[in-house]
Amino acid sequence: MADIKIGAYVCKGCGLGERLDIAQLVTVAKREGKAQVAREHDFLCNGAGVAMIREDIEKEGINHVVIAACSRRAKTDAFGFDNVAISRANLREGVIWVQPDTEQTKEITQEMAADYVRMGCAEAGRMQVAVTNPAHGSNKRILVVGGGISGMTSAVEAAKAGYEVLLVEKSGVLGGWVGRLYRRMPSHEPYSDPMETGVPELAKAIESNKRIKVYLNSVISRTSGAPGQFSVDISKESGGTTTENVGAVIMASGFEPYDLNKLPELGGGKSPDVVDQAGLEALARTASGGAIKRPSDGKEVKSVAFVQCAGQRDDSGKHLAYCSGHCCNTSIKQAMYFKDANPGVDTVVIYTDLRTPGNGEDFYRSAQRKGVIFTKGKVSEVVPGTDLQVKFKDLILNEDAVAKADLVVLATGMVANSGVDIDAAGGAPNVEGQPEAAAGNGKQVSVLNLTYRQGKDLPLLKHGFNDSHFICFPYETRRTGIYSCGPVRRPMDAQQAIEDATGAALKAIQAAENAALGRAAHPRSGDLSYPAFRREGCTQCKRCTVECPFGAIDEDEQRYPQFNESRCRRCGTCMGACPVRVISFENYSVDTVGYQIKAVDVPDQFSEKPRILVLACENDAYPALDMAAMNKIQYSAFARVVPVRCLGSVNTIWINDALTAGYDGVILMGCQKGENYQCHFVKGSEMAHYRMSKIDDTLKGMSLEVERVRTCEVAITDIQRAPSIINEMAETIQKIGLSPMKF
Amino acid sequence: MADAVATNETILVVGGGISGMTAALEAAECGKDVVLVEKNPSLGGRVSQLYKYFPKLCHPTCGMEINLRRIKANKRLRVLTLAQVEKVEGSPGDYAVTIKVSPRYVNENCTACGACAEAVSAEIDNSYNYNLNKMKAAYLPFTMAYPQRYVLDPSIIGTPEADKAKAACKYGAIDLGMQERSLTLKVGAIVWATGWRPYDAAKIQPYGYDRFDNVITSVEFERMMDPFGPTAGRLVRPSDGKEAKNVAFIQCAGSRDRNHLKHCSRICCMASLKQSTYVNEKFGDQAQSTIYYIDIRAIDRLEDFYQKVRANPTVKFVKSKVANVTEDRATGDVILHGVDTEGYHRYDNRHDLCVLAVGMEPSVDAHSIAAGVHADVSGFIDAGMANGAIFGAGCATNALDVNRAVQSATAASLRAIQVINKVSGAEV
Amino acid sequence: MSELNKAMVNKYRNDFLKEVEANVEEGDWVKMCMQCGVCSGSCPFGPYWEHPPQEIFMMIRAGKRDDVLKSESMWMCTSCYNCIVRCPRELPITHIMHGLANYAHRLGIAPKMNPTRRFAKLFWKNITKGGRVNELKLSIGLYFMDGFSNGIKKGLEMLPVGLGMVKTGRLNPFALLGGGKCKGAGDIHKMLKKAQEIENRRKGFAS
Amino acid sequence: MAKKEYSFYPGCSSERKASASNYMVSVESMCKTLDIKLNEIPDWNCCGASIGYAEGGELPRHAMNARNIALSEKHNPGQDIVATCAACWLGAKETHERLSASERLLADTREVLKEAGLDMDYKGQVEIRHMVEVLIEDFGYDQLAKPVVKPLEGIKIAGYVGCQTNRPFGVAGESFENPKYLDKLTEIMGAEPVEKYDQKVTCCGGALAFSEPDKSQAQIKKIIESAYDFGAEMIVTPCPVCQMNVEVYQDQINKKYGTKFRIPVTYYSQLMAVAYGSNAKEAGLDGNIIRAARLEEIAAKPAKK
Repeated sequence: MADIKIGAYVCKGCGLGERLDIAQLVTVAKREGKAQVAREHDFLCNGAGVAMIREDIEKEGINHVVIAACSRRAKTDAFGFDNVAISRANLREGVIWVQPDTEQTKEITQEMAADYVRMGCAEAGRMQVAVTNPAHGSNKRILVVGGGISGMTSAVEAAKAGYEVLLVEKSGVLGGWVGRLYRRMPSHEPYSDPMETGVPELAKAIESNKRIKVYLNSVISRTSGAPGQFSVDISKESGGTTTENVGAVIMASGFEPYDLNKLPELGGGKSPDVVDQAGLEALARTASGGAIKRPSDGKEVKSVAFVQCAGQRDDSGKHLAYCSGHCCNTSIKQAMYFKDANPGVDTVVIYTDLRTPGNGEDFYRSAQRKGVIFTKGKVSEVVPGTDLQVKFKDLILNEDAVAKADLVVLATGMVANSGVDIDAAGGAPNVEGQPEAAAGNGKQVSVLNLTYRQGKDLPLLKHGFNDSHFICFPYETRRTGIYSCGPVRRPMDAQQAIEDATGAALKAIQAAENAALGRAAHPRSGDLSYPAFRREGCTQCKRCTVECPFGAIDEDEQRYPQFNESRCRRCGTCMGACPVRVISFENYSVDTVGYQIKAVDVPDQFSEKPRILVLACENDAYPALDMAAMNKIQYSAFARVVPVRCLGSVNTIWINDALTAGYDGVILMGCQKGENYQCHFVKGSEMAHYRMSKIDDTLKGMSLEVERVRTCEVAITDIQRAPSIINEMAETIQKIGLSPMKF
Repeated sequence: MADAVATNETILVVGGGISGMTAALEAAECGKDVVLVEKNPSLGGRVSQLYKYFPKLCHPTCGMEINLRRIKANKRLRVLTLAQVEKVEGSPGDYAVTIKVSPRYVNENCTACGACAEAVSAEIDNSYNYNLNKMKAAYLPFTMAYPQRYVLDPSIIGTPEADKAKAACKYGAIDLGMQERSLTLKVGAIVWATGWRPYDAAKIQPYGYDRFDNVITSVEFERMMDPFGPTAGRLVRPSDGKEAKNVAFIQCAGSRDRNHLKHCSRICCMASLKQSTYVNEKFGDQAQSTIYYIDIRAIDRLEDFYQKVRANPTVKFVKSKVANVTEDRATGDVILHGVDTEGYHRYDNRHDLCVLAVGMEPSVDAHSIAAGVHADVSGFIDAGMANGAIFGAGCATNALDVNRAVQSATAASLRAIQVINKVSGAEV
Repeated sequence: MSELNKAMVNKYRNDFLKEVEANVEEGDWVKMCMQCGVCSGSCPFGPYWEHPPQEIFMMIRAGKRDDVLKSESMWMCTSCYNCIVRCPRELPITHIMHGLANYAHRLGIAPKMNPTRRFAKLFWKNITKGGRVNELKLSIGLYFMDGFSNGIKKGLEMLPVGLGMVKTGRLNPFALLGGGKCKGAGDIHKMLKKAQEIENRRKGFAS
Repeated sequence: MAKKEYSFYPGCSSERKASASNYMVSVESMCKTLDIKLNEIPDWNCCGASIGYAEGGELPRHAMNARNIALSEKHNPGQDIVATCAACWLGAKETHERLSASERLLADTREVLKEAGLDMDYKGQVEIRHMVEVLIEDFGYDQLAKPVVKPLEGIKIAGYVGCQTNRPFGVAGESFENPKYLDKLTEIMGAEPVEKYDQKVTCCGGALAFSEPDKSQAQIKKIIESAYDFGAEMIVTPCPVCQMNVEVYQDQINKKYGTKFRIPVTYYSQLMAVAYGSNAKEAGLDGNIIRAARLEEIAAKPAKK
């Protein structure tokens, strides 16, 4: 890229003009910031101000712009210039709004502002305009793994949007579990009767769809590459492997019912007349609207008992701890099979909490109208025999009771086909805590066979499901370009699976589209920067490959990191991890931050003016400080705040630099870590805390007090706490005195 | 944003809550042109009024910050606030949508410096806080409001108050001459994400929301936890400002009730479980929460959270639909009357505060959207039916939690894209 | 056990719910209860109910025929309709309680000495005789329900009330000789006989 | 004001020398002022009341009410049926509603009515209304305020609505838990309603006051106590059973609980009659066992306008 021409623009609006010596700041930008052009303006964000900057970009060839005005979170419309590197010196939220307007404080406030101008120039000087990563692929085919209702839906919906789809199903037919149902729950008003599954029609539509290529009796034996350039081996049961290239992957590998035989106390495996919900569907299909006959003796079923939460919501640790969500509605539907065929059949549903959210309530009422009996009770035992005895505690009448039935249906739960647990299989530390052993039916076969350094399948969230950890972002995935949907991600019914599969199709399409443009995926969507490393400097320590939260980095034949830029989320955790600092992004590097730290003017120890470096996560801590400013909550004028992409990107060299430069304190503000982590990059905050736990030795080595460095979790709502953390540090420094490291 | 130009390859997203923001962003990040209209002065919707999410107890504003950053960074996505859809005409791939834009009286020049608010003395109900307190008539709806631009309340227009505001603004940002205007957008597909509103608690007469100060709604309770909210983050009783340590939560307040909402609102059980942790957050072991329920509906891994709260000794569960609430005139305490149906135990329980877990109803009756849009009897969009190229998203279609609302919005976004790609003949 | 009761036991065997649905006023609503308990909590006489309505509905489903029909509970209903207006499932609970009481009474297994049952009986006799209430006879009948001596005692207790009513012209001491009569009393008797007939036919009460 | 005509169902308690005869007297005076003509249903019979269920059962109960409706439709065609007694109103309205809801029940009832030759007279096309509804809906508070010549100044009155005029049907626009119409009527008559009175809709025990006196009187005690607590000096009600139960047992309650209750319990129509200028007798005040002294004073005064 051409030589760097910095233009620095200092705004006088919003009281900056009244509070600060703008002329001095302009001089600082020129003299110290090495800005070719430095100007002030009364009202930088309005038409005239912006025009002034544009003119410099066009006429003066300014390619690096420093906006010394308000926070980088404000006025983004006005200051969004294309193809120039932009740095924002936060004089409003960062200085005048957090400092008292008094004569005594005028000097330190001005120093604060001047430092931010220096820092802005320093950052701009080290930045490059990000250009898309050269290694991107542009394949936009979508691979869908699993031919159940979820996979079929994803395939059809993606094709509808004009995309080519490969649909891989391990069995010989499309349809999955829903395909084996007699009917499914109603999806629209009046929500009163079971409805057709629609699977045959869907299967036909797929077979006749020229955009969808179906592989039956096939599994994925290898997946390598990255969004826009995945390469997958599809192996047929009969032998023979085809290699296909795709742009994104949807994992819709579904579930298995929890093994009935694990519930002998409920008659599971003890009597042919004790079936699970899948078993009942089979009986219903055979009867197809007629009287349902029981397995043991083909006798027409006259009474049936449904046992809810069989092996679910289990607190003994023996079975599934969670609720599969659909089972109440499913039992209601199945009870209707009997009632609709013959109202005389006695049907009782024994439950502890009946869970029919949303319009399921109508379905519940409809079943009652049809005469299905609901009993709130806890079943302790099912005694096999010609008429089975269901022993339960009636929780309403508060007594032990027995229900006799010709057939007993156990509502067992869903177990995800999520492949191998890569965390249990050893790999990156599992931030979710160890998954419980009981989850699953034991067998673990990889679904995707990823060739990734960090394991063969998607990381699991909980109970063996690979759902997103984020409430706002259900499609957030830790393997870029690979999205899971349907019951493999979370227990759900067919209707939800269809909705989920459609959403997953969008995300897959989006990932392929972004990959083709070399852009980052969520949360830094659109970011064109990408990590690069100096091969000659690399010591092959593998920290980056191990610590990358997204499994983006593999190792090449010579054991050097291989970045797979299209898998990267640009969090910089690798940059923070690198002990030899060879990893950087064009617009975010060890230098862009390092030089800001060095740019700050550190007064000598007699001036009584400490300096506190605050490295704040740009997603939570930095906005919190911004909002503190909007509420005019003040904090120490000695603080210098630098936003970072993620605390994970903080390289300890920055701390060393700061301390050796004579800073008196350093604060790292990151997101909550641990089980309910808030870090948008999963492990960034956790890694930072881990790394900083080792800083104490460094401090001791420099004979500095450990209190001078503090790492804390700050939420975006800590609008009052964040400033107080800074002030506490200021007080600490008062107590322990200034750093001796000032020269 | 000024008048948005749109074509039949543009997607219109109606509603700027988390569902609408998601639908708009997902489409725009697929390279589509999107116009997002929101009737309020800022984006965010209901979730921006929540203190925490269940079950992680994380803060909604955290995800909102990310979504706002995505919006700021995306030039294909344009946002219209104070804008309401008045008429939808046309057919898939070719809709003409009439939008009414109400005057904000503040233009793009606004720097959110706050001078106007300081100058104005008139106050209005703070709707962001469910009118639990007042705010200046020149205001930024909340600290994270986007667009980050002040609003003048119509009530002061034409009064000296408005002139004060204008005089205080150095940047010519205040334009008292702004008029309501109507614009017509040509769009190819529409995502309808107008969300929900809390059921009117006063209609649930036995609980006396309209008669007793210390009976409040779950949404109001959320606002009380905000340090910058109506009670400055203190859990206190409206009647006397006394700390509310002993809190009752009444489930199905309006939901699962043929006299009110016939559907189950899905989120209320989890919301109350979550809110019981607020009481602990404020008062530790001093806290006492009692949850009166019919069925606790904590599905999938939300069950873990339910079990965690169950294990909390300061939280009691009573299986009962509370019959009625009375007030102890002397103390202002609320007394809940009813029967614990697990074994028939009568109770007349005294509490400091009673929180009604109010149900969800659609904030726009889907019957009024446009011809050809199927609505169910509750006014939700019946997404199980074909609705042309108008796709329901989030709580406009059903009572959903945030996670499911966002899934639904993402799905709706793809359905809209399918229409647009047909129009543009895009082959990949 | 009364003949009718025997008949019904045989007819419905172990399915008490079906029996209730067929024979009890509004009985087919019982299955719609979701056990929220709002009715039980709303009853002004709630504390005196051995089994509150929602529990009774559960007992019916559980086939506890005798426990329900022989219970005093339904006889505690004051017809205040609180339960009806609050029920989220719109069950006509008041009428179901009346229906159960009436059914138990017809089967002859309702609690013999229950005062409300006896008063109700007296009341019906009183109004059907002439077509209108004869308040004096009604109250006197009421006092002597438990025999002469108790009647005197109760009568004396109630004397001030009675006298007050008489003094203010709200009780007619001469009503013993008549009063509370419709011209169409005869028609009414015929009607009631017919109504009884039809109900028996409908509900399969052999009588 | 044009004369308004209704088919009138007075009910047993309103008969001469019956427990609510004074209600009847005051209603007549009130109607005179409002120019309401009440055409009594010839030979009406008892509604069976709520307690009729036990012996009577379903069909007989409906038959009793159907007869009244049939008689009304026969003799007072096209006129709404108006009842002053809560139980009568409820009984008739319930039957009317059920018969229009169930073909079968209607057929059975006709078969029964045939015995009285009334089967063809039952059309079920009348509205069945309580006097209070007539006042509120056909006149409205403003109209009702006009004829006031003796405002009931300074009397604090608790409006006790009770059950059966309130549930399950109630008065349009009023809530089951906190109906306000009695307060409004009280107010426009110039008296001071005790709006916060919190036992407005508490059950007095109804017919069970006879069979379960102790339980009922416990209820009645609550009703009266709260009226006193809120400083009421009088209770007003729209229901004969409520009126009687709350008024006549006060001495017994005092004995039982050591209370000193002595609070007059009047009908809304008595307030209105007095406010409209009737004398004590015309307002049926002589029918109150616990004399409504304040009302009598006002009734004795000359009219203001």
